[in-house]
Amino acid sequence: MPKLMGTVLLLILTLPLAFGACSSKDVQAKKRTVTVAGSTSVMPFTEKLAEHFMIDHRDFIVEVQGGGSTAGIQACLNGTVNIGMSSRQLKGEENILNQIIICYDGISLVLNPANPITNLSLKDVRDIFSGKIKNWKELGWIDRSIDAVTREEGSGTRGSFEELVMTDEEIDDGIMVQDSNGSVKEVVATDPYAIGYISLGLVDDKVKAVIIDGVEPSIDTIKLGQYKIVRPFLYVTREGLDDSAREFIDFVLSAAGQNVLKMEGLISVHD
Amino acid sequence: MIKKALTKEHFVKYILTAFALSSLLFLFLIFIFILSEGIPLFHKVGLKNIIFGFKWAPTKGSFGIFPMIVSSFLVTFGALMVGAPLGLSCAIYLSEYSGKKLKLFLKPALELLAGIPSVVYGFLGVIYIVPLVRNFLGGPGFSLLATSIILGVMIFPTVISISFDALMSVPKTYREGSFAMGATKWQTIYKVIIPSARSGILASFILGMGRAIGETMAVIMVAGNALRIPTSILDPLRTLTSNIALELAYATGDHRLGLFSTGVVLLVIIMILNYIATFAIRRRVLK
Amino acid sequence: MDIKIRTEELRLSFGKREILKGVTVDVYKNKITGFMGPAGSGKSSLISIMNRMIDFEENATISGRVFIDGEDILDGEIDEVHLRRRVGMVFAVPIPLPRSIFDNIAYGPRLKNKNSGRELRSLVQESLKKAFLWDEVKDRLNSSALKLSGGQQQRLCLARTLALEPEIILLDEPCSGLDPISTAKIEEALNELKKEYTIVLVSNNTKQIARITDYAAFFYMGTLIEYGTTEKVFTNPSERKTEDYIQGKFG
Amino acid sequence: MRISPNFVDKIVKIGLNFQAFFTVGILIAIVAVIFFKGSPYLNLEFIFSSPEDMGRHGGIFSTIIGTIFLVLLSIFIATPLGVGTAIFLTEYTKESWFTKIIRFGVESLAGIPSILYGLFGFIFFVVKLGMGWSLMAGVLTITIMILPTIIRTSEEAVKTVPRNLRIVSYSLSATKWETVTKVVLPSAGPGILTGIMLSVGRAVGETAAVIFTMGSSLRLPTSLMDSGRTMAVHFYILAREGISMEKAYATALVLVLSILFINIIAYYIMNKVTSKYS
Repeated sequence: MPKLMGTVLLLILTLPLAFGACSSKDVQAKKRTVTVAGSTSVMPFTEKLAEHFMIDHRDFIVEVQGGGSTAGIQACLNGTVNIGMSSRQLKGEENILNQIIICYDGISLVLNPANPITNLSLKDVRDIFSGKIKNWKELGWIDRSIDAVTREEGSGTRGSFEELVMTDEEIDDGIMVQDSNGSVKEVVATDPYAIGYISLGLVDDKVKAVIIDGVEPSIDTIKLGQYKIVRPFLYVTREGLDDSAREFIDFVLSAAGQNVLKMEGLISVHD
Repeated sequence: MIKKALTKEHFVKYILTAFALSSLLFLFLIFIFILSEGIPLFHKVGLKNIIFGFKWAPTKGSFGIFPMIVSSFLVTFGALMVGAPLGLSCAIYLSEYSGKKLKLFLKPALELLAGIPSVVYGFLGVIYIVPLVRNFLGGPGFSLLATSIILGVMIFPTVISISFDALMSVPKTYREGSFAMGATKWQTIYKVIIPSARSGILASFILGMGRAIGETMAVIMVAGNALRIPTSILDPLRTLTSNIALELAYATGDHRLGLFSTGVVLLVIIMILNYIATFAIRRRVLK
Repeated sequence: MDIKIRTEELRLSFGKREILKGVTVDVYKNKITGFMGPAGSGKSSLISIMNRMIDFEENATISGRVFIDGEDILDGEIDEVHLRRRVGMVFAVPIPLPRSIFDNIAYGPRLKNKNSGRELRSLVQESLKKAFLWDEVKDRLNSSALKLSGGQQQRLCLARTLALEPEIILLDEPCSGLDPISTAKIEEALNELKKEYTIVLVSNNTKQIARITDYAAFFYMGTLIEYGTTEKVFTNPSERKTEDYIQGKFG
Repeated sequence: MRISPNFVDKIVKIGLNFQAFFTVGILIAIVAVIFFKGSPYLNLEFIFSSPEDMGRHGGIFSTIIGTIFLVLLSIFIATPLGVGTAIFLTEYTKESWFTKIIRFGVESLAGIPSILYGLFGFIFFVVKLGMGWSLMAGVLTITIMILPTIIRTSEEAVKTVPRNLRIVSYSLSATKWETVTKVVLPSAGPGILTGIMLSVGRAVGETAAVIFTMGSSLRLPTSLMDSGRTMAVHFYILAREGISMEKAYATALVLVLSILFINIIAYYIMNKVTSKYS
């Protein structure tokens, strides 16, 4: 026991040295690292891209993290990461960054599959989220309050939703808030009376995409310019991007990379 | 004779003093950094507009967190309503009615339950409690009620274990004296045992409150996080803690400062609660 | 005769309570000196000053001087840890450390970095023999010291003190909790030990003082009432109080 | 009509019985649900393969490693600090304004909710010290968070060591430090260990303080500056984003089993040490 204590004490005193040694990046000099962080909407697709990229580029490590568009942009601005992911336009001083549109994504209103409603007007949606319509009865279904779900302040998806759908109206305070596409989807998937909005690429059979003003949200309708709730997915970079990161971005913009995004239900920049 | 040459002892004492001071240093750092990030906004927007403001739209310049302060107290109160009576009666049963074996089994079992991560409680809340509330009582299910139930269950182990200790520490002679005067078991418990264990039981409630008001992730999962003060127990709500956790990752500029202001308010509430708790516990020691 | 310990006008108080009111006494080398007196006479406090164990009592204030081999041990510059190696102590209640018999005895030597196997083992063996305990425990040196009987534990404590290789041994009512047989064994050991060590025995068992000490001192209410050879104190005390005490009229 | 006290007594007993079993039943149900829902998906492959596709497939290996790194390093720093503080408070000082201030500090730290630790760790370690989301930021934050638990349990344990043992040690010419290391700490060991185990449990289950300091990268952390994901964070993300309920239950089961395992180890060591010399 005394010896143990002594050892522990000694180690504690030498710990700062150990931290110093371990933290130097040259430990992983053999691997080329690309760090990417930002929008949780873009993150799953970047993960997919990274997986595919690393199959052919075995000496690469692509680290992908969420955090949200704003955090990603900030991380890129102060050099914490190589690439920031954003699902909204840059604003103000953020514009000094280079932006690369990697694809387009629709935002789809989603309902629980048990909900018989398939069609809503853009105004209906606006009224639901501004708190003017509170009951499904007003939309021709049963007498039951609407459990609307929005995203939290600062989310890129929310930003685009406010801009493209709400326009001048504000989202009502009584509406539930979730902090990622996944959790919005999860609420809608489990609550028959819920309505939310998520990235079109993430819509699957757990939820039902709503036809807006007669237009079904799909890649085709977006390409034809019929479905209007669309926003770009951006990668942002600083001046003096390092080669590893550039190689990754080149892959994303290549036919192979764009194909990966198409498979995931997004709209290629080449279309 | 050899004179003092205890340099090693001195060295040890300095090191240990430094270790002891590290706790103060950490507390100091926590206060400084949360306050220094949180206070500027109070100057800029005004204390009143933050603490008594109703509108939280940080990207549009509104930083009112009054609904969240109210909601934090509501869920804490709700958790106590669920956890305190059930936990206390469980403690009474275990200390006064159960056999030795159950008592022996109890402590480790409670420790295990106290150790289950809060996210697991939150998850089970989403899977079982939220649909139950939605289907039988209405509303979205993500609600004050569901949150209170989950937090109530989470504070069970704390309430049971500490009030159990308090009840067990009531001297045997009190019980015997009461029985000797012809009181029934319940009369003894009600009139003698509970009053003498009162401050310990109170401490268990306060510690439970502390856990409930500080809980974050489980609350985010079941509370629905709406920004309005709930008008019924079936309405969703957002607490101070969940406000921070929901938006921290995304926030920059004033938005981030707003979250630190939320943190400052939470810190102040917690410190007051702590003070009350130490006061209650100290009184128990004095008795 | 050499004086080993001398106290001069030694005063001690705990807060406002005076325990020793100016005690001047000499302890001779290679003799057993007995300190006797009723409870509260200050005799135990007196010996706990002699190896500075008094330092661990809260709010004790001491004045006066205590010399060991002519050097003042109350001097703030003195290394009290080194002092305690020279002045060993056995307490009223046997307090074995929660470890094996061997490790108990070896505790002190190991602190002096006496770690080498053979030297340490022979020191432990020798100490146990001197305390008349060796024969009883030689086959179970690695078993817990807490399993020994009370009398054995006290001799273990004596052996543990001897293993420090001290010059002086202070015993604070070492036999107060023991049966007559165990007491006899300890007394037997002390008789042998005085050849090598200076021994101070605190006891309120006057018969024990009479049996084994060479010098005897009687304390009452923090004052030294009488001091002389044991024979003189017991057969022809010069103070009335001493006589009363010896005859068991109070105490 | 007056109701007889004996009748009330019986009703109360039945009521308490019912409530107690209800309460204990809920707690057992929680463990049971996780066990039965999680065990079909829990196997060696789940433990030893890393998550793929955000955790939809594969196992949780990298998050187990992330958890172990985080917990071990935090304990490694917090234990000497915490035990040292406890030793300082009990052995090296008398009660004074100084110890009162330190105790106040410890109590205050203990009461701070984990989200505020997250907030602090985020602004201090991640942002101001520029560590980014990293294992190191997580470790330092968790260290501060578990420190009060270790201090308080160690102090309790050290206080139970009888004063006599210290006195004997001093009388045998031990210095204070020798007495602390050779007598006090071994005797207080089991109690200290229990506190450490409690802290391990808390660190394993922590989410709020970890997610904002260590981040949530699924890759295996290879240096202290790497981000990583712990099991609890992984579980939170799996469950919350509805990525995979099966994996979520299985991860929850692993979490609960680890807590159980930690508790069992604590009891085992405690019994072994206490029974050796008593």
